[in-house]
Amino acid sequence: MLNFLGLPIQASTHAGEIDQMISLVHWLMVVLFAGLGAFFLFVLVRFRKGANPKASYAGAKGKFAKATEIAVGIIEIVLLVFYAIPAWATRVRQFPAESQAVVVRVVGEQFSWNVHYPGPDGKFGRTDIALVSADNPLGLDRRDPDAKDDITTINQLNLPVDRPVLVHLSSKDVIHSFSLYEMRVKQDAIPGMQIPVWFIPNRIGAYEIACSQLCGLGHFRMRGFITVQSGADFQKWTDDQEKELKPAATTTAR
Amino acid sequence: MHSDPAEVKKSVRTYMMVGAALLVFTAITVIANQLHLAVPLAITVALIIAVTKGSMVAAVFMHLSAEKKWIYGALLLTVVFLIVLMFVPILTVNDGIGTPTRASAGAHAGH
Amino acid sequence: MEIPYIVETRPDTGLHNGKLGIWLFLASEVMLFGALFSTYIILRVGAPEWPHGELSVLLGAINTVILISSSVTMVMAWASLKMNDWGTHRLYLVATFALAALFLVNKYFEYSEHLGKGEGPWHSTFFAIYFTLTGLHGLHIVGGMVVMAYLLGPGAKMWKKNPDQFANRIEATGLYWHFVDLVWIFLFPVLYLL
Amino acid sequence: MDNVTTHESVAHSQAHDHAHHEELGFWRKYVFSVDHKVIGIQYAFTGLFFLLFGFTLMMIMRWQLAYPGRPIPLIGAWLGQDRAPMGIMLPEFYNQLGAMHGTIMVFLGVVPLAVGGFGNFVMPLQLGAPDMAFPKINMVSYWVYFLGGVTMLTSFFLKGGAAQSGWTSYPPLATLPIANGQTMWLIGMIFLITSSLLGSINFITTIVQLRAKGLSFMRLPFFVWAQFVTSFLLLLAFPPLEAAGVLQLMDRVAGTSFFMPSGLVVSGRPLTVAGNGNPLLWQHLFWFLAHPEVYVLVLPAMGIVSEIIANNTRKPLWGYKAMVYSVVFLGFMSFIVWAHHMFMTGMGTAMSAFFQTTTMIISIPSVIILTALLLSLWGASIRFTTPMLFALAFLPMFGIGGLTGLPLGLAPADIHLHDTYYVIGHFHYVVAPGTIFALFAGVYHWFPKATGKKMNETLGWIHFWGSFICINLVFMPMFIQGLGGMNRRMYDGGAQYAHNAGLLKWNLVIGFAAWGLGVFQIPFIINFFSSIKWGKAVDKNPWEATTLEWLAPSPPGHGNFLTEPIVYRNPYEYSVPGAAKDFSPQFEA
Ligand code: HEA
Ligand code: HEA
Ligand code: CUA
Ligand SMILES: [Cu+2]
Repeated sequence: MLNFLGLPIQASTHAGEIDQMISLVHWLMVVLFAGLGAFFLFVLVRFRKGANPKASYAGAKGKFAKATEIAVGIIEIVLLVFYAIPAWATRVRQFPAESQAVVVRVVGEQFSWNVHYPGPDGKFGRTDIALVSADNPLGLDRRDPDAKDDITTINQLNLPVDRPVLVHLSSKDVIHSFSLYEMRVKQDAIPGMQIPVWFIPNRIGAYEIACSQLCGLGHFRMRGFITVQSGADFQKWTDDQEKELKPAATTTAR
Repeated sequence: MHSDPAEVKKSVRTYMMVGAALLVFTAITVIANQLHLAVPLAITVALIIAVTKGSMVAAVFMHLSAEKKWIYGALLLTVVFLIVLMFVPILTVNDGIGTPTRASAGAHAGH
Repeated sequence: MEIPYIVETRPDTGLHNGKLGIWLFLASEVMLFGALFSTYIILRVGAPEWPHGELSVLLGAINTVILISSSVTMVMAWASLKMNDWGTHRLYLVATFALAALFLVNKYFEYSEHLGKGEGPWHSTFFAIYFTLTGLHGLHIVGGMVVMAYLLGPGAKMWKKNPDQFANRIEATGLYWHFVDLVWIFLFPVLYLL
Repeated sequence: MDNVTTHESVAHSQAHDHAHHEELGFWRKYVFSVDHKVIGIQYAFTGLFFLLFGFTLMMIMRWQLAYPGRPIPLIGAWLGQDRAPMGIMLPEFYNQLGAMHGTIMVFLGVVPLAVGGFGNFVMPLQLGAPDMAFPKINMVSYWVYFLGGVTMLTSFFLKGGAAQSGWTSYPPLATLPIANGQTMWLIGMIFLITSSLLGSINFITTIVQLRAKGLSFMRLPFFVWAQFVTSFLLLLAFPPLEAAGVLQLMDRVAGTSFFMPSGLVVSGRPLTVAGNGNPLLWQHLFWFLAHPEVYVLVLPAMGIVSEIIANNTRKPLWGYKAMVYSVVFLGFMSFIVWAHHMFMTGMGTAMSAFFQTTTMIISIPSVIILTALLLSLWGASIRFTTPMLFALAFLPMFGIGGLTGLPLGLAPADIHLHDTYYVIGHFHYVVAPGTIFALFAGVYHWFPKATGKKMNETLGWIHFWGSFICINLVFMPMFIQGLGGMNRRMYDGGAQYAHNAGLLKWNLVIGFAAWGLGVFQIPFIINFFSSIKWGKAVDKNPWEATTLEWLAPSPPGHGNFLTEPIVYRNPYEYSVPGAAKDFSPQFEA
């Protein structure tokens, strides 16, 4: 019943809520369209010139139109007040506490997603645009103590299942849009701003990050990957990254 | 209303007086500015004076004090949308959940 | 059939076509400058700091006085026409034109001083908005001068043939000119003082 | 007043007009004409040309989407190295085509045809006016529009090609130094906006001032009401975009950074601009226009459809007054919904609640207008003429387009749907099988008035059914693709993404349907041109209609009416009980 629309699988806790809204509106639309459509076809046949040579000046009577309009109005109010506005509020107000969540920075650029984990200390290292280079796309200052354990990847986001994720989203150049279709997450990455997004992935698997905002000639291939893994696997991944980092961190410090 | 020469003659005095008043108000704005008021107060004072001056120009020079209802209607509509245009974008920007990424602090204490 | 209500007013609206036309035009101008003021608000609220005292209040105040005076001469040009005083009308219209030119001369000195110091529109958002707003306003002044030049020159012939229509044209020009003055009345405090 | 015009007097007057026009000479008569009818026809021709051109761009794009990376047949070889080397389209060129398709269709195709063409030609006639209030300004509007069109077209041939940041031209993408086309786009837009502003001043003044004797506001044909509201939208919503265009132009040529924040790093290098700008500022100014603009597209279409439905049902419109109030309310509301295009830019609860609510509210007047038109069919005696077929198809097609706007208007649902093909499907249903069909209906309906000839019904019938089937096959699958999560503006149709795998087959269906749609325009083009010469000659009121344009001769001469028209009744007095004929024109006592 819910998936008559062919929506992608649901891989986050709030996906069901969004899908429910989408299907509720579509039911409203289908019923309205079918009802009025049936009326329309009936009228076309019944009142064609051949069947009704003389038109009636007075035309339709009754409260049909008013009833339809009021019904549509009421349903829209219900959808707004009980579904849309509260659902939006949980998206943009009730962010998980940083201590309980996996916090990560994602920075879009033409045409890739730079991912930045704070590492075990939970603190993001300083970044500076003067340090941006081909192998340091984020401009991370590895001399900063907070930066020593920071993990950075390109186009690869690893997340543990069933834990809230808080993404701080921004962009280096133009507007991109961070969209995770299976998670029902989409948020523009706007240069000059850092915008938080959150969700709880609840399905282990591999997914994609799509860029939904036209960002130049490579927009169509600005694709990233998400791996949602068990808590243990995620820990292992983090540890591996840290191990790789240790020697690197000392050499890159200038 | 204004088409009759005698009427027009009478309004000439008004025009001169309004012209003088506008110059006086200009002087007041400049003087107020020299006082270096706190920024929010300065903005309020300057805008009040500007609105007063503007209304005088519109009402007297542009004869808006006695216009036809179609013109009032069109201008009323314009003013409504002008207010929307001036304030809704900034309200939306301020309601945003993002924070500016900028090295220097104190973004909103700017004025 | 001729187009009606070019000169005389339509009884139920009380307007002639040009009057409504010019006011609608001004309505669109209000939205044009409104968008720029809205831009100003957003940029200013979002700016880390906003410069003060970059512009010369004296020059700005002088230009305000010039424009206000030109508004008075403009309305007098119309009023003298209505009182059938052609000579005075011409005088006032020439005065308005001259004041407009003076405004631009003043503006020229202001611009060249800033540009000389490297404070072009690229310098900061403040100068960007300053040049854009005053530049657009300046273009409006130039536009008004072109119309006045026409009414002083070839357009003046109409006074003989159709004095009422000519008076309507002067009135429309006046409305436009007062509007340009009105915009400046807001620009002056917003850019020079605050 | 004598309202009965005999045949002789018509003939006489036309002969007289001819003599009069001959004096004007070719240039003044056909090129720099100040006659609203000539200007209307100029607009209509130019608009139709641009529609065809914009459609052609899209047919080329659909090839790339159906067969990513395969050389474009027929024309691929001509496109040149920097567009399609060896006939294979480059991503830059795809983006140019997309941006220009949107711009051309909206600003150079539909609006000029709907407002400039039909508005200019029909509206003064329906008012019983001799011309527009400001004929010279009317001429200037057309030529400024023409210049805008030329500017847009030449941008394809300049180095770097046309604008490629979407018709929305979001900065910083649009203000980055590359892509000269964007500068041309901005200049072109400034021309187009100026033209629309001049036009709207003219329209409003004409409607307020030049109504015939007895033609009160509540007796205006609905088409005039639609144009009236449309003109206000243009008048008050376009200037902010003009301002925004100037600002973006400053960003591109004067080095300002209105729309560019500090700290941009482009291609690994810090961008040297002053910074401190705000990219969202552009979006606000753009959508402040662009949302009202979508009603500029659809209101004239609704107007046309209402005229044709009243005429071909042979009965008055149901709920005329409610329709008028709705259209006025719609126009008003359209100024305060714009940020529903910006839900994903990080909007908080308060403002998103505001814009969601206004968006839901604005759907109600549309529902009222549509149900009124539907109910008008009850008790009718429907003539299925070609214009009527297109007008009837408008109803369900607009219905689909409008209804699919609702999920987009609910911010949480928009999370999934924003910038997917669902949005493309939504608005194409309103603009293509909706508005474009209404415009076709208008062409068939008023063609006899403009030329004195009727268009061929058989060709019209083929055109209708072919287009109707194809266009649904083009746009219906887009909803499936969008719900499945396929993004718009994808050079390869989204082939990279695993989650699109099952949706790609639709790109083939859409492609073939789009080319089929192209083929079914051929009967229209043939019909259009051949009917000018060989169409069946008709008298001044071939559809037995009631509004004032049918009082004037076909085609109307200079000054339009032979005698001053006087209005005696409401616009759609068909099948009045007790009347001798089944139509009682406004102009007959
Ligand atoms: C003519 C053009 C037009 C019209 C009329 C509309 C009408 C509406 N639009 Fe649409 N819209 C666009 C053109 C239009 N739109 C365009 C061009 C874009 C995308 C721009 C871009 O990003 O490039 C867009 C995008 C767009 C968005 C942004 C989506 C996104 O980017 O994520 C939203 C969101 O709220 C929206 C909502 C609406 C709503 C609620 C209406 C409502 O007004 C609709 C109300 C109508 C109804 C509710 C139908 C009622 C009819 C019936 C019930 C009759 C049924 C009849 C029969 C069965 C016979 N539109
Ligand atoms: C009024 C607006 C309008 C109209 C009518 C159309 C019409 C069509 N559009 Fe367009 N479209 C847009 C506005 C419009 N579009 C916009 C704004 C965008 C977004 C751009 C962006 O991303 O920035 C877009 C994007 C867009 C896309 C998405 C591209 C992408 O995201 O990558 C697609 C894809 O298929 C598409 C297809 C079509 C098709 C097949 C038609 C067909 O329906 C066309 C049918 C046309 C006709 C039937 C005209 C026929 C004309 C004649 C026959 C004239 C005859 C001439 C004489 C007699 C002289 N459009
Ligand atoms: Cu990044 Cu599209
Ligand atoms: Cu919209």
